[in-house]
Amino acid sequence: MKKLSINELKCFRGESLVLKGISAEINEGETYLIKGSNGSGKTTLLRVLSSLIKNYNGTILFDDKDIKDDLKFFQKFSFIGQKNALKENLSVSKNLKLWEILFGKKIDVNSLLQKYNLNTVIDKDISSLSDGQKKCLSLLKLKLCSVPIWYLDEPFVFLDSKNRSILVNEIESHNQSGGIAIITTNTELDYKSDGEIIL
Amino acid sequence: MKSLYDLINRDLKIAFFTSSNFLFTGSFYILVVVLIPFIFGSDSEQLRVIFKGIIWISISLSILLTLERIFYSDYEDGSLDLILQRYNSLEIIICAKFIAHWIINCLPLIVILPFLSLLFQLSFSDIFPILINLVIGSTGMVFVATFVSALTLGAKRTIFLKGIILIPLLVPFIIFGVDPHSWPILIALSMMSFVISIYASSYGLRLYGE
Amino acid sequence: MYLKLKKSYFDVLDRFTPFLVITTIISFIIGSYFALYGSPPDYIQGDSMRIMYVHVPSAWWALMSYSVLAVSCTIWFITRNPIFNLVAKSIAPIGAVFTLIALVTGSIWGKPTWGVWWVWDARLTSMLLLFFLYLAYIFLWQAISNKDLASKISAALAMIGFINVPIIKFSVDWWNTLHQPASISKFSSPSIDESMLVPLFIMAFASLCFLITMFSVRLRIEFIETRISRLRQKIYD
Amino acid sequence: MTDFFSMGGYGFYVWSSYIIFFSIISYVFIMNLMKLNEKKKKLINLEKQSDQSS
Repeated sequence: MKKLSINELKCFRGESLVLKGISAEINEGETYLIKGSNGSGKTTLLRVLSSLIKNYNGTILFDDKDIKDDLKFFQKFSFIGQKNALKENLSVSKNLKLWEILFGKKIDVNSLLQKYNLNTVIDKDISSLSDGQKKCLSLLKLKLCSVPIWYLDEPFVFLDSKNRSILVNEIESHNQSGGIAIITTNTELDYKSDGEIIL
Repeated sequence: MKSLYDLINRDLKIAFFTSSNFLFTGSFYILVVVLIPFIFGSDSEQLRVIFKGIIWISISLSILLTLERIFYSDYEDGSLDLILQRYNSLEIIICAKFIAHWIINCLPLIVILPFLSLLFQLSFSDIFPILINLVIGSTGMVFVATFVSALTLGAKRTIFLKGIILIPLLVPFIIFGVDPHSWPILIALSMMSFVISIYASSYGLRLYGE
Repeated sequence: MYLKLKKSYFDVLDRFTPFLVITTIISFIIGSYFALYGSPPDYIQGDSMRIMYVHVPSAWWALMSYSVLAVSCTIWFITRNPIFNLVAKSIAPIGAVFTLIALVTGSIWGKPTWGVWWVWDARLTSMLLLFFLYLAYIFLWQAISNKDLASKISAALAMIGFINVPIIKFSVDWWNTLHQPASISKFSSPSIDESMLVPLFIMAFASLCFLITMFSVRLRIEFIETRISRLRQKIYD
Repeated sequence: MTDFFSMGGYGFYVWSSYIIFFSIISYVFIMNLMKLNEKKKKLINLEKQSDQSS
């Protein structure tokens, strides 16, 4: 039984306490929403959970192992942040080549881009794409490695209804295969989740 | 070892895809050197002396201009998150940055230097000590540039600030680099800056992560 | 993480400031009297030697301030007590001012001594580089909007700068002997007469008092700023 | 008296360096005191505000 359990998580940013003691139990195959207003620490929480921020109090256990001690934890999650990890002055296909190196595997470019109907922009520079297209490209990183946990930071921003339903389907099929998804949002989202963390 | 190779490969690919590839850094050096006779006249005896100095000025300028490419561009678009996640050994990331940055920025100068020296009627025996110093000194300068780049990740994008931080740290390399007999001191300096750079850069990257 | 600010810190600094200001002013007056009038002119350099009484103390305290800065940054690294960061932050501008004064007066002194405003003398050059080290430290604080991050990064930079100072000194000395005849430096072995030591030490003492006064004022400004930002958070939370 | 001001021919250098020294020092001194007073006022205002709110 793989579950992510968060215990009394506290985190300081500078002098102010951003995360004020958060606890949650997220079981296999569940989707959690993190809600809160701007600047309430949603992104901080995701960065803590993905152990990019190591300076916190409390414990985070995944699969009954503390993520601080688990050296392999880095291979168990995908983090889609608000920055999209795309080089603005390079074309889509060249960016995918860079990802190929980072993820250490061959990418079948055409079938990957098919996912969000991005085949037409393959030779365009990133800077000429719309915000929505950049977001879709960024979300394609989820398909590059199969990991049990997905952290999605504001994934629905900029997406049109069609792409949104594609993403929702993606998340559902991820859940069905036993994966955990944690999504931050600051808008009311008509998304059926298994639980909420409110900051 | 594979991850080191991968990261170097990635940086080289970025350099190759964008305008910052070897041809362009090489032409930068050639253009800086071409300016010398325009300023100092065509007296070849004087030019030879100035040429040896201009090499060091051009290499420190090129290191300053490309400082933000070491970590800042990756930080800005979020690739650094991905790199930190995929390769959780900071030392390997930093070493990869050293090597990639040195290949992109300093290797072109070292390759074209023998040809450039023909323009100033310098023989190979004249140029050989400079070449040795340049190889050692530029390595040290890249070490310094890397930790400056890692430490100033959170700063606003001001190249002048980074220049004020970087150039005093480069002064010892330039002083010993110009003297053809001081390569042992240069080696010592480079080794010291390697050690400092590993510590300081990983400190900077860790702070950025927090 | 937290800076424990006691009321007593403020009280001590508040009580000492007027005393320090008065000492500074009095010792500057006495020092200037001896420096300008009460001491004989140097038999080689004549009255231009009197510039030394402002130049040398400034150079001393400029170097000392950088050592204080770097040492307090090092202590901060070990203890992580933020007060050492505030110490470093408040001494940096004063050190920079002393470095600037040392540079300007050194250059003015150079004109009658060497006949030119500036020579690439080892000491002047390393002083100039020290000035840039100070500037880098001060600007870095301003360039990073997150104060917590700024303190950590500028501390690291100050320590690296401190390692760099002796290297710069050594390398500039080396470069100097390489490129210039050693006779140019008239500073190197000044046979200081006893009559010159008195004004020199009084002026040095006065400058030190000034440094301490400014330091305590700036430290208090830093304390107050910390309190202000904390109160803001309390009010608007 | 003129002897004192001419400083054996070095008057310009000696006096200018002393003037520079003291003017920089007093500028720094006054600026910092002004800043301190300003901050003190700000702190007192904020303390009043926080007393009212609590």
